[in-house]
Order: sequence, then C-alpha cells, then structure tokens
Amino acid sequence: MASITFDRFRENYLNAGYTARSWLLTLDHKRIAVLYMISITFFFFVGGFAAVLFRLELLTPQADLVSLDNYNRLFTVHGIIMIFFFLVPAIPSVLGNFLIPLMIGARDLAYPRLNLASWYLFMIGGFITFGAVVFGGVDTGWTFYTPYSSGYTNTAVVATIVGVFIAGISTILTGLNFIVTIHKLRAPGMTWSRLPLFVWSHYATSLIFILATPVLGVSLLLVVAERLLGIGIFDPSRGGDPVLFQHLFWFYSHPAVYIMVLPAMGVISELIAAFSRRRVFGYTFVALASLAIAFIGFLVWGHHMFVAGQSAFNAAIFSGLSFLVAIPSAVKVFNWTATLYKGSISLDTPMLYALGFIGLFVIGGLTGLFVASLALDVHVHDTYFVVAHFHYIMVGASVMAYLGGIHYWWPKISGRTYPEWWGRISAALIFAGFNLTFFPQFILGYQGMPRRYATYPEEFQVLNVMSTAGASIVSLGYLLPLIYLIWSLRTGERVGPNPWRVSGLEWTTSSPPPTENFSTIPVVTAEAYTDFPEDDEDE
Amino acid sequence: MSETTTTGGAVEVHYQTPEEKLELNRLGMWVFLASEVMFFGGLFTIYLVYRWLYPQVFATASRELDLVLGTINTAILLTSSFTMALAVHAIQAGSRRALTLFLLLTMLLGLAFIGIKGTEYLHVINEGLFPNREQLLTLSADERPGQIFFSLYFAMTGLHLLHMLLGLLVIAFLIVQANLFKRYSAADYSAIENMGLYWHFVDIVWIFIFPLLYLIDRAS
Amino acid sequence: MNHQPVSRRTYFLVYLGLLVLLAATVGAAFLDAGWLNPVIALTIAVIKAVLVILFFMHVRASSAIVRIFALLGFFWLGILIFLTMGDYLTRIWLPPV
Amino acid sequence: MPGFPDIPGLPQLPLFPQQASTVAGQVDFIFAAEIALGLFFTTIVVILIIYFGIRYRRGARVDRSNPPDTNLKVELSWMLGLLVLGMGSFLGAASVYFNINTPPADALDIYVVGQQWMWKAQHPEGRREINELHVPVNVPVRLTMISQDVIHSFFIPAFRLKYDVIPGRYTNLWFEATRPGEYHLFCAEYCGTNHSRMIGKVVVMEQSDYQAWLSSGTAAEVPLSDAGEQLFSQLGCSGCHTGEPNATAPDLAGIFGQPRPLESGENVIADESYIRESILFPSEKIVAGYAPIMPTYEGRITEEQLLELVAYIQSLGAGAEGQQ
Repeated sequence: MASITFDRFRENYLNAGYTARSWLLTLDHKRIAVLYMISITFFFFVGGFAAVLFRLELLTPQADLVSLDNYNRLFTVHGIIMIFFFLVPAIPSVLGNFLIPLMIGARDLAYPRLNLASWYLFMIGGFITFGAVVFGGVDTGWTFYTPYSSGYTNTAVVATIVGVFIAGISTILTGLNFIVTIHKLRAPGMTWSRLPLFVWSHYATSLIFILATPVLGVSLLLVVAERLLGIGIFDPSRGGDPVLFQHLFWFYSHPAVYIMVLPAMGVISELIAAFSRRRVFGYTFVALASLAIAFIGFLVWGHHMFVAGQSAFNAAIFSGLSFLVAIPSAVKVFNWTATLYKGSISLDTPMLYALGFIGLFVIGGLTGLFVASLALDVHVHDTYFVVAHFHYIMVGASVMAYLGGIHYWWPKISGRTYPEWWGRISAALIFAGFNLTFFPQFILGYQGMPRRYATYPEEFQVLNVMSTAGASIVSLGYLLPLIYLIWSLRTGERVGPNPWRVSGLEWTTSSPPPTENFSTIPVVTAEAYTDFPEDDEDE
Repeated sequence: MSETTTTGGAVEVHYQTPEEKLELNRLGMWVFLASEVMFFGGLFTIYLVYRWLYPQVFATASRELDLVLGTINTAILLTSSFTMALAVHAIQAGSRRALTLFLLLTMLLGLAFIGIKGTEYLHVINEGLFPNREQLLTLSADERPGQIFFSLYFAMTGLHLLHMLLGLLVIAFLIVQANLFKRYSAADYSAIENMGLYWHFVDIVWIFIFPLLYLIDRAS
Repeated sequence: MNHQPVSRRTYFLVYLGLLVLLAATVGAAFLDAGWLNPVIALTIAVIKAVLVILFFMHVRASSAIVRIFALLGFFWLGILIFLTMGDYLTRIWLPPV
Repeated sequence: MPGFPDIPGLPQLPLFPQQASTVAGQVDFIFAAEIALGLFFTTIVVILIIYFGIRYRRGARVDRSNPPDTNLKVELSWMLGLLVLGMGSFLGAASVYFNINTPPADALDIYVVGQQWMWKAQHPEGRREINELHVPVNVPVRLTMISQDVIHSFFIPAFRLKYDVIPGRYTNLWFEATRPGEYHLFCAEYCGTNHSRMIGKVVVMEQSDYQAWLSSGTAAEVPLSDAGEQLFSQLGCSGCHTGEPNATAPDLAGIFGQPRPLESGENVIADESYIRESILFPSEKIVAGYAPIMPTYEGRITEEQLLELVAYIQSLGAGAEGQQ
C-alpha cells in the first residue's frame, strides 16, 4: 500500500473529542455509524452464541444438553436478535450511515438529530428485547405465528414485541433519513446516473424500510393487544383467521430479506469495481435491478404460505411472481462477473469476501427458485432445506458483504490498515466453515427433517454432526476479524486518503475523514467508477 | 443555516436557502406519512378481510355504534383540519398571533373530539361490547365474529386516538415555542407546516374509519 | 416561491365541500342500495381524502417528488390489499385444499 | 409430468428419501431438474470468475483495452432467457401443485385432529388411532384435518406432502401411497414445547391387511356416522332438524356437497367447512326460508365430535336424493 507523508495530528472525526458525551450526543453520521457498529457486533455475538449452543444440542438425536423448552428459546433468541438487531441494521446503519454522505458529497445526513435518535431507539428496543429473550425467554420463533404467540405460549412475548416495535421505528427513521439525503443533498454534478451503486441499493432498501416495517409494527401490536386486552383479531374461536397474521407478517418479512441483501449487493458492486479497477459492467441495469428487486420483493410474500391454507390460485400467483424476482438478482450476478472481464484483479481480503459472496449468493438464490416452485415447496417447506436456503442468502451473502465492506472501508473508518494475511485467513475460514455448516442442511431438509426440532430420528445424525462441525469453524472465522480489527486500531499502518487507489468521492477526503467530511463540497464531473488514479504497479 | 454539534466540529451547511430547507423538511414529512399510511393500512386490510368473511355480523355490530356522536366527531375533526390549514396560512404570512389563535382552536377541537370519543368508549364498554367482556361473550354468543368487529373498532379508533394525542402534544409545544421563544416566521415555518400535514393525515384516516365502522348497513 | 399556495377563500370552500360530503355519506347510508352502499361510502371517502390532500396539504402546489411520495403509500397499500384479498376471494374457486 | 425414474435401491441414496406416493416421483423430478439448472448456472459463474480472476490478475500482461461498459443486447438476452426458464419451472411445479390440491372424488375419507402434541386420526369405519395413521396402498386417501389449538402441519416426507393443520377451519391433504411400509409422520409447523415430539408413523398396508386392521378394533369403536347420529340426538339437534316438511329447521338428508340457497341470496356448498361453521356460528349463513333460531354449539363440542356430526350428515347424503 502506498504510504505518503501524513500529518497524524490532523483534525478528524475520531479525534474531534474524546469524552463520552462527545460520542453519546454526537450528531456526526460517522460517529453514529461507529456506535451502531459496536452495538450490532454485540448483538451478533449474542445471536451467534445461541446458535452455537443449539448446534451443540443437535449433535445427538436426543435432547441432552438443553431441555426442549430451552432449545425453543435458543432458536428464538437466535432468530430475533440476528434478524431485527443484526442483519436488518447491519449494512445500512453502519456502512450506509458512514458512507452515504461521503459518497454523494454531503456534510451529513439530512437529519443528524433524527439519526442519533434512531440509534437511541435501536438501543432501547434492543435492550428491551435482549432482556426479554435472554432473561425472560421467548419461545415463539422469530415469526410470532398466531395463535401460538397470542394465546398459547406463556413466555415474555409482549416485552419482546415492544422491543422489536421500537427497533422498527428506528429503521423507519433511518430509511426516511437516507431517502431525503439522497434526494436533496447530492453534491453539484452528482446526478442520479453518477450515484455509486451502493447508494442506489440503499435507496431501494430505504423504500422497503418505510413501506414494509409499519405493517409488521401494526400486526405485532395486535398480537400484544390480544395478549393484554383480549382484543381477538386472529383468534379462531371468535371466527378470526390466524392465517391473516401470516399475510401481514410476511408482507414485511419477505421484503425484509431484501433489506438484508440489497445493501449487501451495493457493497459487492463497490468491491468488484474497486478490485477489478474498472467501471461496473451494465451500471444502469445493476442500479435499476435494485429498484426492481425492492418492488417485486413486495409482491411475493405469499410464497411462505403455500401449505398454510392460502387459496391454491393465490399461491400460484405468488409463485409466478417469485420467479420474476430471480431475474434482477441474476442480472446483478452476471454483471459482476462480466465486470471481471478485462479488469485488473487483485485478491485482497475484501475481494475474497466479494467473490465468496457471489458463490454463496448464487447457491442461495438458485435454491430460492426451488422453494418458489409450488409442488417442491410443499415438500421442503419448514424443513432444513429452507433453513439452509435462507442462511445462504442472509448469512452467506449478507454477512460476507458486511465483513468485506468493513475490511474495504476500514482504512477510511479507522485511518489504519488491517493485517492482510489474517484477513485472508478469516475470509477462507468463513467460506469453508459456512459451506460445511449449511450445505448438509439442504440434504437434511430434502430427506424430511423439519426445522425447529430439538430431537430428531437417528438417521439424520451424521449430517447434523457435519453441520455442527462447520459451525465451530465458522465461529472461529467470525471471531478472528473481531480480534485483529481491534488490534489494528493500535498497530495498523496509518494511511492516506486513498490507500486502495480507487474511484469514489469517499476516497478524496482524508482517512479518517474530518468531521465536516470535505473542506469544500466537491463538484462531480465524472461518471461512477471511472476515476481510478494511475496504476503504478506495472511499471 | 448552520448548526453546532457537540462533537466540536461545525457540520451543517445543508441548506443554501430557506426555501431549500422547507422543501427538504416537507419531503421528509411526506416520506414519514407514506410510512404511516402503511401502518394504518395493515388495519384496514384486516378490516376488509373480515368484512368480506362476515358481512352480516359486521352490519349488526355496526348498528350498535352511536351514529350521532360519530357524525358530530367527524364534523369536529374536519373543522380542526380547516383551522389547522389556516394556522399554516397565518405563519406563511408571518403572523405569529394568528398562528397561535388557530393552533389553539385546533387544539380545542381536538380535545372536543377526544372527549366525545371518550364518552363513546364508555358507552360501548358499559354495553359490554368490549371484546372478552361477559356481555359480549354471552349476549351475542352465536355471533362471535362480532367480537372481531369490536376488536377492530377499538384497534382502529384507538390507534387513531393515540395519533391525535401525540399531535395535540406537539401543537402545545409549537404554541409554546412560537410565543415564549418567538420561533417561526414567513421564511421558517417547516415545523408548523409539517404539523399541519400530520394533522390532516390523521383527519384522512378518520375520513375512512367513519364510513367503514359507523355506516355499514343503516338502511335496514 | 409563493409562500401561500392556497388562499383562505379556497380553504373555506374546501371545508364547506367536506361538510357537504359528510352529510351526503351519512344520508346515503340510509338508502337501501344493497352492494352499492359500501361503494358509495368509500367513493365519498376517497373524494374527501383527495380534497384534503390536494388543498389542505398543498399537494396541488407541491414539487413532483412530494407528489410521488404522497401517492406511494397508497399505492403500496393497494398491493397489500389486492394480494391479501386475492387469497380470500379465490378460496372458494377451488375447494379449500 | 413425466415421473422421475423409479430406481430400485433409491432409499440408499442420501439425497432422496423413499418414494412412497404417486406424487413423490414428480416432486423428485422437479427437484432433479432444478438441480441441473442450478448446477448449469453455478458452473458458468464459477468457471468465469476463476478464469477472469487468473487471466486478468493484477500485474498480468494482457490486453485490457476497450473494456465493454454496457451492452443492451447482452442484458436483454439473459433477462429473457431467465424469464423463459423461470416460467418453465413455475408451470411444471404449478401443475403438480394443482394435482396435489385436487383430491379425486372417490378418495377414502380419514379425519385428523392435531393438538399439542399429538395426532389423532379417525377412520369412518370407527377405528381411532394416536400418532399413527394406517392407510391402504394404491387407494387415494383424503385427509380432512383440523387443529384443536395452534397451527400444526401434517408432513410425510416419503410422500413429499405436507399441509398445515389450522384451528377453526378444515384443510385437506390427499395422497395415494404406492409402497407398503412404515414412514415418518412429522409436525412441520412449530407448535410449542414438544414440537419435535409430535411425530408418529404412517403405516401403508396391503388393502386386505387394511380391511382386517379396520375390523380389529374394540367394540367401543363404532363407525363415525353412528357416533354422529348418537350425538345428533344427545345434543338435541334432532328436535328441530326432524326431516319433516314443516319443521323449524332444514332437513339435512341429502344436502352434503349440494349448493344451499342462503337468506342473503347467495349459494353455498354444504361441505365439511360449512357444516362445521353452521354448528358453531349458526346465524352467519342461514338457509333461505328459516329463522335464525339455532343456538351456538361453540365451546360445547370438541373437534372430534364435530367431525362425527359431519360424517353423520355426510352419511345421510349417500342416497340418490342427494343428486336432485
């Protein structure tokens, strides 16, 4: 990495203040992003710890490590914490928060106070839910299906939902902030057709935030009302239809999958362009594909309900629409692959994560077609096949992208380099361990093992043991970056504005950036990904 | 416009002109309202499903509601929207006095709405029409879905009421700001305008709740 | 930019219109029009909402992007209602299997 | 839909569980076809990534001039190709799904009630069983299922079939077993503490064995319709539904499966769901010409008893008068 003389005492967002107050009351989007990073890392390891425990339990067919009730609580903790408090906010609230103003040439988000309020809401919601699921114990699964959640379980459902609801408000406000920022605060010359693809995908994600989240909010509120007030909207004994809850739940929760994967796709577009040193092939199509995914993603929720008592006719419509959503996703994969053609490819850690992302996303996406196929889904629905499928998308793809992004922008965020060798090791460990964990689950699912089973027939044991073995590798892979990234804060080499020598406004300002981002607001004259500094490696 | 942040640095140079600030905040509010549409929209969807499944029971249950109170309340809310529009109009002309007057009127009308709503709730609850109440369970036992109607009645009007209460709090805050701290002017009235948008939105929700809950089958 | 996009007179006329429509919707509810009753009630409600949005909420005088977001929520609500009702309306088409 | 070849010894293949129903082969065929499709795309992408990654690695002296920026024809052609493949898979899977959802008219009826945490099955001839389901081979069987509490899901992997069992409403699942043997029965929808213990077995028997099994029950296991007839008089239904022309309640003979004109002017088919609903919520759908005087039986009757009443009313419709 090129090292240039660098004034280490230069004012930046990190050394602008050292007091707790300067962090907890900050309005700087970069500091808020760092606050988010710390919080979601905490939640990630809480959710991961639950997963390790129940994977250990699944080593044997009997329930010998934890009781059946505790097993049910563990997978609920894992699902709720990972989805609402890690995956949904991970990339938007950390990388999006940090980078969107930098990428469009703005000084901050449109509403800095609202941004800070979002973080506080997230933390309040997070700790209410954390307390409820960890100390109280909730056993509904993250799906809260009625009438089990509303009338049968006697666990801490209400507190959990209150926490999720508050976190939901936080994500709505984040989405609102991003939308207004992207519309109104672009630097002169930063037209829509010049926006980095990362920003496009966050715009699409924000639309889902504001349009889908409230529906989840209101349906969860009704579950609370049913438990507390006896308002019985989904109660079958009064003529209510519990399946209606599933409609409303999936109206949020299917698009929520795209909340998790769209920002990841944005990160990957940046990484592929940066490490191929060329403009993304088919920029317009990749950008519009984000919007198409966000839109079509709203039309497919019924594919979670093919055997739930929905009309067969409606199920067929949902199935057909689900196949359509594969098209923009595949367009992205093909365009990324085509970007490599005639590129100048270097396999640094972020690129390894990006290529790993493509591999896992292709498998996750293609098995998505399996579960969208009506008759096939009748068999694999609610089995480990589905578990494997969505982990390939949500963990395989989203977490790979998140880590890839963290590594790529680490010099920008911290002003220092990370240890490259360890980075590559962790990327390889995660990729290998992940496949060992989840690939056997495809087979397990097709053989008929239902999900959320604490005990299982003995013939499923071999595959379960493989899966648990993989989980231990993947855990190690996730622990490594936590350690060496923190370590690099002291030992990493200080870097200049553009250590990767790539294109993009965020690389024109110093690392770490000053509080006001740019000394003067930049004027954009070039298309995205066309402004690579001269490559001096071939000389 | 500039704001000082507690991180020590000066950040804000978002707005070149007051007009741009108004437009930015206006957009933010509309994005928020789009989100609110979906929030109430979930309830309206549930309503439509059950009305389709149980048309008879919904018609019977709807006749239990007090149409006179409902109509008066609708008129009050429409009037409050009118005064709220005038409040925004006033500050657009820079008149803080007229603004205060119209905001106070709006608050008064909002409180009247809540008062009437409260008596209506008391009436409905005393009739035993709150879900899970003994009367509703026994009186119309063979019309259990009637409980769903009243569940929806309380959920929809309750969430609406909650939005009104929140709105009233913010209006009170705005009145204090305008009079004690001399905030808002013809060039800087985003907060008032957005409050207006919110209030009109709450009005629109009621415009749909009213016929759906009170006017199902009054003819027979 | 004109800071007062709508005049007081217009506000008042819209307000009067809303009250007239309120009277109309209550009156129409007492006519026995069968399946037309809910249609009339909802049509009047939509007209009232549009009046409020266009005039009280100044959408008639607003920028394109504000108009788009004013429509967006309702459009998405349409998706939710359409595909959810699609289930309930077609459950009788095939035996509920 | 061509069937997936029925390879002997297939159960040993780790990927495919036993095939024991008529749809199992079809589902496996779709699965295999989509695996082929998936492998095709994965291979292309992986090979291209590796090839480009090596050929265009940084420092390699290769021709990098004029990299293509965007190409409308390329984009449109892969979008169109995907659309065609996607719609092909959709139609294939949908046709099997509609088959799964349309039980043949002559199917054998068996009733299933799910509750936390067991499966209860009732055969029309009277046998009742818990966590087991005995069915004859090569005969279409139609399950009418309902839950007494939360949502469950009746899942038989060897048949490649499952359907949710919902409180408050009947759902159906039909299959034709092709191979005698014992197969797993799982609850696939999370239902609380003992969800993973809500399992059992489906026993597919030769038809003669099945008949023998049916008649080997205890004396208490009377046919469902007889049990229903008993309930019919016990609960006082027969007081009004007398079957006489001027009775205060409609004659129930021969109504099963027939359209019934309602007060509201609509017609409704008197199927299992309608009969259940009419017992629990009698005033919602009144048959034209009758007053809403029937009391509700909600809370006074179990799901199993409801099924007995349904079976009884169904047995009344067996005669030719049902066809009028």
